[in-house]
Amino acid sequence: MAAIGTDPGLRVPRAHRRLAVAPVRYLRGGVDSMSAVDTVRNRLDALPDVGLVVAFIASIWAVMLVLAIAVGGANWANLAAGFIGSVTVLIGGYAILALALNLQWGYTGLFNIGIAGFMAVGAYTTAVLTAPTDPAAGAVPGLGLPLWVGLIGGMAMAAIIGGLAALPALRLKADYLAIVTVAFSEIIRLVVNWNGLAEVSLFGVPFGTGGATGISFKSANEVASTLINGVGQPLVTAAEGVGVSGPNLANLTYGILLLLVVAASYWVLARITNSPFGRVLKAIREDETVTQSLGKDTRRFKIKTFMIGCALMGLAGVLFRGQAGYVSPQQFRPTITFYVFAALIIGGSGSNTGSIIGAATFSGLLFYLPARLGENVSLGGTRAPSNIVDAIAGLGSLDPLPLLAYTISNVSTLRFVLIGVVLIYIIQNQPDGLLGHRNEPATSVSLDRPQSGSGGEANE
Amino acid sequence: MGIAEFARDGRVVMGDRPGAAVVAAVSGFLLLDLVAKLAGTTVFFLGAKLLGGSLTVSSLLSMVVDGLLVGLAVGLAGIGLSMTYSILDFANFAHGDTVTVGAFLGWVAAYITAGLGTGAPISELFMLNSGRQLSTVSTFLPVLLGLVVAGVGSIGIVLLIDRLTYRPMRDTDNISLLIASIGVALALRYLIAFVFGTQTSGVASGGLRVTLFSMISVTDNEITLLVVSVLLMLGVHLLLQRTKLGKAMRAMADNEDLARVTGIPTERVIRLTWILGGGLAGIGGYLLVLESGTISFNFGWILLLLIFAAVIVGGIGSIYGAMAGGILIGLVDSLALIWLPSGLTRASAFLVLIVVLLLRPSGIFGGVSTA
Amino acid sequence: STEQTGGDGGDGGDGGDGGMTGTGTESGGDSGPESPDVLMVVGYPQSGVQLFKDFYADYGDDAADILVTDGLQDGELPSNVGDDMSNVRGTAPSAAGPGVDTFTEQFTSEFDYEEAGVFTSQAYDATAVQILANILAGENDGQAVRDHMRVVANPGGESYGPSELPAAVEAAAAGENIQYEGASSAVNFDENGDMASAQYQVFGFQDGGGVDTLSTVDFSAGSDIPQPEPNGSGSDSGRTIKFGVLMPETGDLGPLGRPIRDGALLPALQLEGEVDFEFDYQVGDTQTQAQAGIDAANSLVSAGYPSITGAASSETSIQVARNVLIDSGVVGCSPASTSPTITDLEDNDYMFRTPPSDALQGQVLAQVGVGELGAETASTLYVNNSYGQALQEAFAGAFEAEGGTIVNQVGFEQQQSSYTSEINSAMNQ
Amino acid sequence: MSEPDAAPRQETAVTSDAIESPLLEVTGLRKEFGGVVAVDGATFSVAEGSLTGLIGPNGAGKSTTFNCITGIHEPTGGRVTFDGQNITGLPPYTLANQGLVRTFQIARELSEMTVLENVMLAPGGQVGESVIRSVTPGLRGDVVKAETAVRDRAWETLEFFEIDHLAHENAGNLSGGQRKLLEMARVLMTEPEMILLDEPLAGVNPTLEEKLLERIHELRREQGLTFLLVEHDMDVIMNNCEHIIVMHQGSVLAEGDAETITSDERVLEAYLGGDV
Amino acid sequence: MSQRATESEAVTLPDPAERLLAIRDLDAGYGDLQVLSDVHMDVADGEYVVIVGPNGAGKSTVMKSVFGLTTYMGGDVIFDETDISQRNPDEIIYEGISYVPQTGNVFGSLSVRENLEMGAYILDEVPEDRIEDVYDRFPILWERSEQSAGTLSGGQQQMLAMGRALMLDPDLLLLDEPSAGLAPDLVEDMFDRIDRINDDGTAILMVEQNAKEALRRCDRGYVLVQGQNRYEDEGTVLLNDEQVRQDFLGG
Ligand SMILES: Nc1ncnc2c1ncn2[C@@H]1O[C@H](COP(=O)(O)OP(=O)(O)OP(=O)(O)O)[C@@H](O)[C@H]1O
Ligand SMILES: Nc1ncnc2c1ncn2[C@@H]1O[C@H](COP(=O)(O)OP(=O)(O)OP(=O)(O)O)[C@@H](O)[C@H]1O
Ligand SMILES: CC(C)C[C@H](N)C(=O)O
Ligand SMILES: [Mg+2]
Ligand SMILES: [Mg+2]
Repeated sequence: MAAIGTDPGLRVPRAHRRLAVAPVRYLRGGVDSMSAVDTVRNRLDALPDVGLVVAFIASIWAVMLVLAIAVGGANWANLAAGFIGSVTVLIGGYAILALALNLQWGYTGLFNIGIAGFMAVGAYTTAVLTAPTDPAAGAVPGLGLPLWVGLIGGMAMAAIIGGLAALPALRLKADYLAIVTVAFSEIIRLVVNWNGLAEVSLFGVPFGTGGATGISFKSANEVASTLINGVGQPLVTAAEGVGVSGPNLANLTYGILLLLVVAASYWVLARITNSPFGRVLKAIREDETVTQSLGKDTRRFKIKTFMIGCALMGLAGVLFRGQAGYVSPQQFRPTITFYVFAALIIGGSGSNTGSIIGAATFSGLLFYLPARLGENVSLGGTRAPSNIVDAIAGLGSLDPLPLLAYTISNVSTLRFVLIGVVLIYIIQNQPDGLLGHRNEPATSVSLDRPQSGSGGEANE
Repeated sequence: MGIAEFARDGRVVMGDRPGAAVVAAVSGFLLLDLVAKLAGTTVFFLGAKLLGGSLTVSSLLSMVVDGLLVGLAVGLAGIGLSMTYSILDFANFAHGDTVTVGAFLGWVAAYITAGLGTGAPISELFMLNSGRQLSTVSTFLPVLLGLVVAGVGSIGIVLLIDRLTYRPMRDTDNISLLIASIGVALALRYLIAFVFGTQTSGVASGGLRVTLFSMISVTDNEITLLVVSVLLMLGVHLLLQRTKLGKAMRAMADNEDLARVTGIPTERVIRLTWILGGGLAGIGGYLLVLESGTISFNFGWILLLLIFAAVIVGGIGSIYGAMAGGILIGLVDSLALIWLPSGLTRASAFLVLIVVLLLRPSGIFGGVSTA
Repeated sequence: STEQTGGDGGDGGDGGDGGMTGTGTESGGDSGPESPDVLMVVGYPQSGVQLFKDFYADYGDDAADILVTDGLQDGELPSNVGDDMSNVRGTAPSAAGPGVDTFTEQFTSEFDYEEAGVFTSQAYDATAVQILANILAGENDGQAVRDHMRVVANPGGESYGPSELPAAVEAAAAGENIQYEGASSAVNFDENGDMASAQYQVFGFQDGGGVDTLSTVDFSAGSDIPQPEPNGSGSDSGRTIKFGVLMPETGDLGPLGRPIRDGALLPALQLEGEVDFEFDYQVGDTQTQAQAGIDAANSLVSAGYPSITGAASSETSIQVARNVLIDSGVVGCSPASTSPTITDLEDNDYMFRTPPSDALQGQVLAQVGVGELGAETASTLYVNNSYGQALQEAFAGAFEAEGGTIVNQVGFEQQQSSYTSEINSAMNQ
Repeated sequence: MSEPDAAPRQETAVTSDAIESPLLEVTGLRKEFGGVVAVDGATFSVAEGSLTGLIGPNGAGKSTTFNCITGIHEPTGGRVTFDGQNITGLPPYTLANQGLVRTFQIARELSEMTVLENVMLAPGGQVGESVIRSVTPGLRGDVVKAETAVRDRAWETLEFFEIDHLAHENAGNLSGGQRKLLEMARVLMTEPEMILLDEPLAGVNPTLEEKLLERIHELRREQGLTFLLVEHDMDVIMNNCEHIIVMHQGSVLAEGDAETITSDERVLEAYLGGDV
Repeated sequence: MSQRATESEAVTLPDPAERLLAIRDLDAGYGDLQVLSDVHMDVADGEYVVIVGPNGAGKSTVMKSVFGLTTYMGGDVIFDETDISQRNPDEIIYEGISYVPQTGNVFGSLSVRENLEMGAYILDEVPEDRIEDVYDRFPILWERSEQSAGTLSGGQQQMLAMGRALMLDPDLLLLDEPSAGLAPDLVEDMFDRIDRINDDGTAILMVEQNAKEALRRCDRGYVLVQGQNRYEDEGTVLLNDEQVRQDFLGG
């Protein structure tokens, strides 16, 4: 018998990969066609990550600018500043949250759907620490500490509560952990909502959560205002010259400050995940028993990760939900958690860059834009019917306007349908998110086969 | 069980499962407190009130009835969640909104039939705000029709959703499916809001009140809830026992590829699962509205966490478990008021969920499959 | 009698005792619990449907008389609840301005309503005053509008009512000091931006929907009515007058919020085409939630509206004022927020309102309870926010001052799926 | 399993003191699952530097014994010592860090990670496993340095197991046999003192099997590693293991070298089916 | 590359009329990864065919492809004159093929008995006599009949999987490494049993790493390398071929 080749090894030559011609039947794979998303993606892939993120956010700004010019008339500059400011704050807030979730879920597989609760812990802690000791009539007093103490306190408390929640819950499998965390977050919300804690006094110091009424405190926003009204005064004057109001400018400044926080979080998280630590996290996501058998104290890793993530969530709780210097229990309903999930999935879980892109897409294009469109598009004189039956009745007389008007006036409802559909589409067709599967190995060095002798270059 | 054994078990519990011991101690204390309250005595310890107070038997009973009824409907809806959870292996976050969809379909049908001929404009009937209140006794046929439409309609909707959403991703992992279901939940909930608006409509009121044992008073609508949910539960149980379906479902839940190789028509099993689960969810929602009297676009979503609690407490995959879990959660939710301020009763139901998950992750009925 | 359930409240303070178990008076001989003679309910319509359904399901029609307040003055309530609610009496600020009839007529013809609902006339007035102040000030600037609110509303100058609104606009445009006399009242703002006088109605629910006014009660506060001098220039014709409306179109207050919103838009609809000004207005939905209100208000402010009619719920108004309006120098004029807290808001004078404070409504309620219903004991069941807490406190204080006893004070959250437990607590069962 | 002991257990064969320097000692190990007694008083020891075989019929309790030793299961009773220390019931990661690791009978690769990542995960106590070190600018240099070394060693290991061409492939895409190789490669990267191998050769093709065995002997020779091997292929066991432990119904039926075992009546009857 | 494989085809192929299973130019893989290219294979009625080859060669993939569990990319799978290459797995079983996968071959949460019942899912009634048969063959399964299959030992699971596949008395039995993890006496036993099943007329297509033993017993064998046919011949011929021995059978 003649041998065919001498190497009995297992190498499948490169050329044999990806031979898939004419895929006829799919038992596993998804649809193979090159979608529009793919094409855009390929172009985006060429950019380095930071450029990608900046370009993406800039293009969202551009969309807002166009919208403002289209609907704003003479007032367009102020409107644009307003739109861009609000959208930037949203992007910043969701990006921090998505990054935090990405660490917990994308990397470690900890399916935390109690984000709202941990945000509440951070926000409330900061609020109680910084609220004035002599509040306005009807408001709750706090401890009157400076903001930075409040922020650190908020993050620390969120981390601690996160750790406490994690201790027992981390034994559970993913979807149970999910349910425990969401239940936990509801308990937190119900407790801060409870009147019994609205105002208490400990060692004679009065403070409280304000119950359902919420609590006002010195917000981080004021930093932006101070900045803009102090150093930024010339800017304000210039802006007012083109019709941009002071508050809008302050808001925009705040948004940009938030983006700086995002950048810092990104930097820290990238370092955490691109390291052996990150590798252990990925391994835990895959198979915890194996990871343990390889000598990793997985509980410690999980708790650490959970705490870091929760601290970030707490920070977002204050900076984002507490932006106006006011927090109340309603802000921490579980729905916000699901929005963060939507953001992360759209961007691609497991990727820090994807987290930010997803947050921007979700909050800018899916959440904010439709609402503004609905507010600013009107159909001449057609008043929207008050219910859908009347709207559809118009179709009977071949008048689509009532239905259209009804649709436009309800666009802020419909955008959630859109978000739902996008979520489904993404998870079906782009399960790795808009950016597609990104090879982001968890390591601090290049993984190429070392050329004899020379070590890998550092990825510093 | 002899005393000695009991004592031994007690020691084992204390030693092996300190968590369980704490739970036992707390429950014991609460029970003692309840007895004291019923007796109307108060026990002071070191000057502070230790336990007791007062509580009448009749108000206790009314709380029990209340919890029981909500628990039954939650349990009924929970059966569906439990089935999809174990067979399709994912936590379906759209289940609560399926409950809402079913309820709306059913109530629109009931409302329109009941309102035909009364001269109420169709738009008011459709929007459920003609102000008419239905009850089993006064409008039996419309209510019955609504029940059927709720079941059938929600089956149709879940089958459609399965076709569009879950079927293209049969082979993906359970977390992806869970996330898809979050998308479905959002879309469903806000489509309902788009069509029906976000207001709360009052649609049902008891038409007849019966007083049992001269202490408990229930309405005809509540009795309907009780009877229908118990019947459906039994029906589903028999269906799964008498056919191969139950085992096929479990086999599928276990290893889908192998199930197919064995000749189990997995698509059909999945469809049946959706049919049962969706139908029960819709009917559960319809009955809940019948009992509470009001309907709004997000009531199922708000209920979802309670349904999850019921299913998990009962043990995923177990039908009796879902039912029992529902009742337990319903009772906790309502009886917690004896010890807690009303703002925290819901929190106590979630606390029970967490405690059960931590102490007995497979649920109270876990492992004992009744299907 | 004792309170054995751990309901919130019991100390008549801010409604929370913080304990894990119930407080209440420890009575030795347990004679069994008794229901209060009257149950006072402060809440909003959507929750109200569920709450009353649960009430009637467990207690039927004759367990107790019920007192409600402005927040539950929704004519649809009985049909939604499925009970004629004949055991319910309510109080609410009424429309008693000189222009009330004109307003009612215009309102019902412009929109598809049977009658002018609660606070719709106050909403009309709130917007009308803002428009006039804006025109007199001559610019779409919050501070300028603020400074002219009292000029156009308070005595001094020629007086105009709703029917003469176009004429009032002309006068203001010419820079004249005018006095607007509204649909809800004479609209005179005191130091705090509150109304100087008020009228309340006592109402009951009608059989076929709608409410019946049974009687009215008048108050006139002794406070000063400042009369600042105008310093604005008036406006040239053709200017665009901007104002925002912030209303709960959805959520718990939805059923009341939508008519109030329409009342707030009416002045602009009435003036468009009649006068030489353009009107640019936008409605933001608060969803009856403070946070959503803040978001919507921010959106209005960033779009450059100098003044806002809103919000409705006191809770939302307070938070919007504190967190948005004051910082950005935008005027708020609420047509419906009645909480006493608003009086004392440190608001740089940016917050006004056209209805009276609940400090008064509490007294009216107590009078109805003791006087008309002959109640000796009462429990309160209140929505857990600035409005509910304050009003129930005002009531409780007044009721006890009239010699009555408060049995239980129980707070509840908006839009729950069941209120059985709260009702049980309040009814002391 | 509630099988009554048919014949009284014979303790004579159990002569753990026969082994001179035991690295691992298992005494009276017992594990019950509900009613089933999977391991029933197993007692044996493994000499340092040896390649010891653990054989026995299906269901004899071999895998369960492994699980109990390595902390995956908590034993119901008995005692395990490693290197003179009591390690009974310690969690797997502690054991791994003490140098005792295992492979799984059914390979458990980390499927969404690349083969290389799988292997690089394994070394214990990596500098970069600390958050502080990975993040803090001054300290990250150490992390990079350590990682470079780990990477180089990982490539060498992959090359040896002939799966280096798959280094950047997701481990989930490997064939059954390749996964077993990866599993071996991974535990070697932990630089253990002792490896418990649960049927590492089942499903590995014979040519590669020989290479693997060679490597095992090499590791023993050069690094003094100790192996405990579960394997059903009697040729492998008899030709490679100097000491063999036979389990049956949860306890040790016999032990000794190949000759002793093959001439033991009970072993023949219980396991080898008189075939060898 | 030598043409040996095709040459031998002419020599050893069963008469076309007797071909029960014919795999022609099969391309298949997972998602867009192609594993098999132009694979061909035949099993005649009642024949006993073995596939050997290195790890990752694609042996299991061939099996899965017959059962429709991979991504089809071209070629034919013809069974009993019907093309089943595009069929669903739950239909294929009706054609008379049973399959014991290499891994994940029992329902872990079902009891042993329920696993066997599932094996006969497509029958109207549970064939008690066959269950008895299986229990006779593997008495340990009888002992453990109420235990859930996931808690069986590796070897016990292998027996159960085999038992489950036999519930239907198939025309063709696909076995993926049936002896892996079995104790030596059971390995022998398993091979004997497979012989007996084959003797009863069931055709067998089997993947084995215990290649020597398998090739000794089978009618014909295929050597698969890198997703392609490398050698094929009568089992004993392959067994005695120096090159095959050295490359694939470990000398
Ligand atoms: N979790 C469990 N629950 C119940 N019984 C179990 C469990 N795990 C193992 N067993 C039983 O314990 C016994 C020993 O199993 P174990 O897996 O240790 O066998 P083994 O010697 O490794 O066999 P094999 O060579 O077949 O892998 C078996 O009878 C098995 O059924
Ligand atoms: N589910 C899968 N997804 C992607 N690739 C796979 C999958 N299963 C197997 N492969 C790849 O297909 C090739 C063939 O695998 P297959 O399981 O058929 O090999 P095998 O010959 O059975 O090997 P072994 O003897 O090791 O079981 C391997 O390179 C493997 O990496
Ligand atoms: C619309 C009104 C019912 C609002 C209520 N008066 C409040 O202050 O909250
Ligand atoms: Mg084993
Ligand atoms: Mg294989």
